[in-house]
Amino acid sequence: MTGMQLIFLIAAAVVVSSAFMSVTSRRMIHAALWFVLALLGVAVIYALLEVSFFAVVQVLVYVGAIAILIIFATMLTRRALEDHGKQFNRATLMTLVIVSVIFAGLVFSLRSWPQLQSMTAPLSADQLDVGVLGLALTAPDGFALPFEVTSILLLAALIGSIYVAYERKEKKK
Amino acid sequence: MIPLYWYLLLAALLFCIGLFGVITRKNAVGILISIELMLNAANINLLAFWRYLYSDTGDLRGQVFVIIIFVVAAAEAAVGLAMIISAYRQKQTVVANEIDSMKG
Amino acid sequence: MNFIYDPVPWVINWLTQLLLSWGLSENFVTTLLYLIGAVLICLGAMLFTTMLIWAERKIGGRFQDRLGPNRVGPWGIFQSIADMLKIFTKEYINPVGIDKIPFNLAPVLAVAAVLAVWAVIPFSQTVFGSNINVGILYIIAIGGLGEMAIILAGFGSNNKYALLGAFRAVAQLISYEVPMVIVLLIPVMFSGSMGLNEIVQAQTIPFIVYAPVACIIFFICSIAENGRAPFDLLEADSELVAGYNIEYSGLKFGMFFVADFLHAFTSAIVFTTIFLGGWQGPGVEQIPVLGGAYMLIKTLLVYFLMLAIRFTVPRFRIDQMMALNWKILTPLALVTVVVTALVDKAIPHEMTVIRIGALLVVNLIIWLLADRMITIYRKRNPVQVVTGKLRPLARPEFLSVAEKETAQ
Amino acid sequence: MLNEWLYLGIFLIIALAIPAAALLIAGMLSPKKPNPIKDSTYECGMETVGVSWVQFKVQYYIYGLIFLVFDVEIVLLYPWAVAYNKVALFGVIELILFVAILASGLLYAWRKGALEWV
Repeated sequence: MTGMQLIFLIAAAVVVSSAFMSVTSRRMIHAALWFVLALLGVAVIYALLEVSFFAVVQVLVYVGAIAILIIFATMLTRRALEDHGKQFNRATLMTLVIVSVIFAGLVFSLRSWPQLQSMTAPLSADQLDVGVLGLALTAPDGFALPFEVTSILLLAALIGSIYVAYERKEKKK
Repeated sequence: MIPLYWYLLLAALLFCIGLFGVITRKNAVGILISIELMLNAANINLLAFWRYLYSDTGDLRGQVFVIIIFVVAAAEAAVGLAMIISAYRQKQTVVANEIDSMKG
Repeated sequence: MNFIYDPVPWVINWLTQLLLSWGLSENFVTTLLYLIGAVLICLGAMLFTTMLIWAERKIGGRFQDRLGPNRVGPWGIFQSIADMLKIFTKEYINPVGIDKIPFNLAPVLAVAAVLAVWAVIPFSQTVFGSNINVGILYIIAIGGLGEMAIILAGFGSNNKYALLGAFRAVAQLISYEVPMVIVLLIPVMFSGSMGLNEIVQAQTIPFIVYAPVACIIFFICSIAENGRAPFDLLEADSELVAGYNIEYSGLKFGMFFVADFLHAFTSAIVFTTIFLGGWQGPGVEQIPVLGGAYMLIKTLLVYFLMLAIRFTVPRFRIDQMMALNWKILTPLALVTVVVTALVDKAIPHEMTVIRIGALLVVNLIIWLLADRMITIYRKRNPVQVVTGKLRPLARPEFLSVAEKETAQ
Repeated sequence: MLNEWLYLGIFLIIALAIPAAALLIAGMLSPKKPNPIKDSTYECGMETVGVSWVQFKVQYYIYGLIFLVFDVEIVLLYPWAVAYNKVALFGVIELILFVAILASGLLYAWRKGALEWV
């Protein structure tokens, strides 16, 4: 076993266990904190894949923004369902069975796939360059359109969620 | 070096955990967290495939896809949480089953 | 390689040879050297903080017409060491209802999030830590971990004020991250890389010359990220008791204290690296160790400026602070990035003088326009001044003329 | 690149370990004499009232929301900024379009009054 494999295994164990904790813990804020740990583990996985840009963006966007937003929302809605009452549906056992079947199916279908064992060499300096991605994102025959569309998507999300969440002052008076 | 299927197994496991959460959680915020976990599993898969099978070809679709998933995850979190907060303010509940004002 | 001109790589080289001659494998030696380097930098930064605390208190004292620490040792130089010894023996109070793990993790994470920035800083041409190609984003991302530490502290303490303080702090930090991230696009554009090494190497002329407005915005944002005056609302004593660290005692509180002081210095280093050219200066090509000295001098200057601002400017109100960020800095940053990108694209890079001149003029225009717009806005919506009865002053001769007129 | 990440990982672990070790040492040196008054939640000397989980105003969420959207969008611009010296004028025009869309979101939030603290 090489050092890299060891790091992968540790990171994977952290990701899986904290993801499990985050879907099962009773208090929502704990779930959110476990979620953060899982995200950090995923960032380590990205770093092992040598996609540094995504590793950092994972921390920046998920931990720095999405997780904080989730914690804010938890704080705003925390009177309901906190520490009392059942946190889960009745179908827990049933779901466990279904999910295990899906996992087994995934593993089974993967087993027959020829490229399963494929290995890869370390990336060259050219492939590590984030600028290549930038060029591809702005080239008209590349991904310029999806790139602009993402900004429209975010604009829609911003306007929509401000419209939904913002307290209308007139209504209150 | 790490073989490709390690990443795939991890992603599959993460996806299944997320799926479990989505189905069993009552709290809408919890459901959202679970969905984010599933999106992360998809991201791991996309990047692993790109890295192992496409990084030599100069094909960047894998990375671009991941970027778009990041954006979608952010948008989803923003809108989803805003709706949860709004529903909470009107109904004092975050239980997904009880938020049913769209029902006829 | 000469020891006097470039000591650190010389030592590293010597150590590597020594360890390899012991028959250790190459990977192991690399890891071991990384470990030694990391321990040295972290310990050095932590110990340096004690000096920083002393310096800051002393300088702050002078700014405010006091003496500052002056009892322990000459000029009170051992004051913070005495403080450190004292705080080491103070009791940890664990209030009722705390959430153990978050409560204890928060101070550790707060320090770690600041220390981690030092991993990517190039100290001189040959002495640098990790040269990852996403250095700038890494620094911002690590800031996100600091926010997480604050949330953990606020939520773990089981205290209303701590939680309120934590949320205010996080709201402030995330808000000021936005113009910061926008403005950092400009150094990346000029140097064509996100790695801090490449950014410093590209600054034969420091970026402050190319992009003064961006530089000012970044400076303001880094002060706000430190939570220093005038942005010290997170510990506004009169409103929030003491902010998110209210329930902490002993060294756990000390850790937040250390993180605060170290953060100020760290942001001075980051500012120096990104906008002032880091180790660049005359003669660094021949004598690389000079680079470290230049870096230190520039950083101390920036740090002194931050202190000067801290000890002279009064605190913002929270709505003013948010308005400054969202209504002034963010639009200004967006405009600056767009205009800089356009102008820089239009002028070929060989014509250095014209390029600098054009960028300077453009920046000046942006600045004046912004100033003009704010002035017009203020004229239309004058600030409502709340006046009360004038209280007697100890030394009335210091009243300004205008105040005297209103007093009469 | 992996070596750089290795150094970063080691550095992060050390950066976590040093403050943790300091806290542990101080924990051994310090006295431990808890009593109920000392351990009660601090509330300016008053008796603690209610749970610590006060309700927050929605404004925190709104700021978080605007921050999230801006953060994601700007981070996407970083690959573009790295490639800035290689992109044609078209790329800059694309940037302007991108920023304009972003700015219109900010303008909406501004007009809506979502940027006001009170």
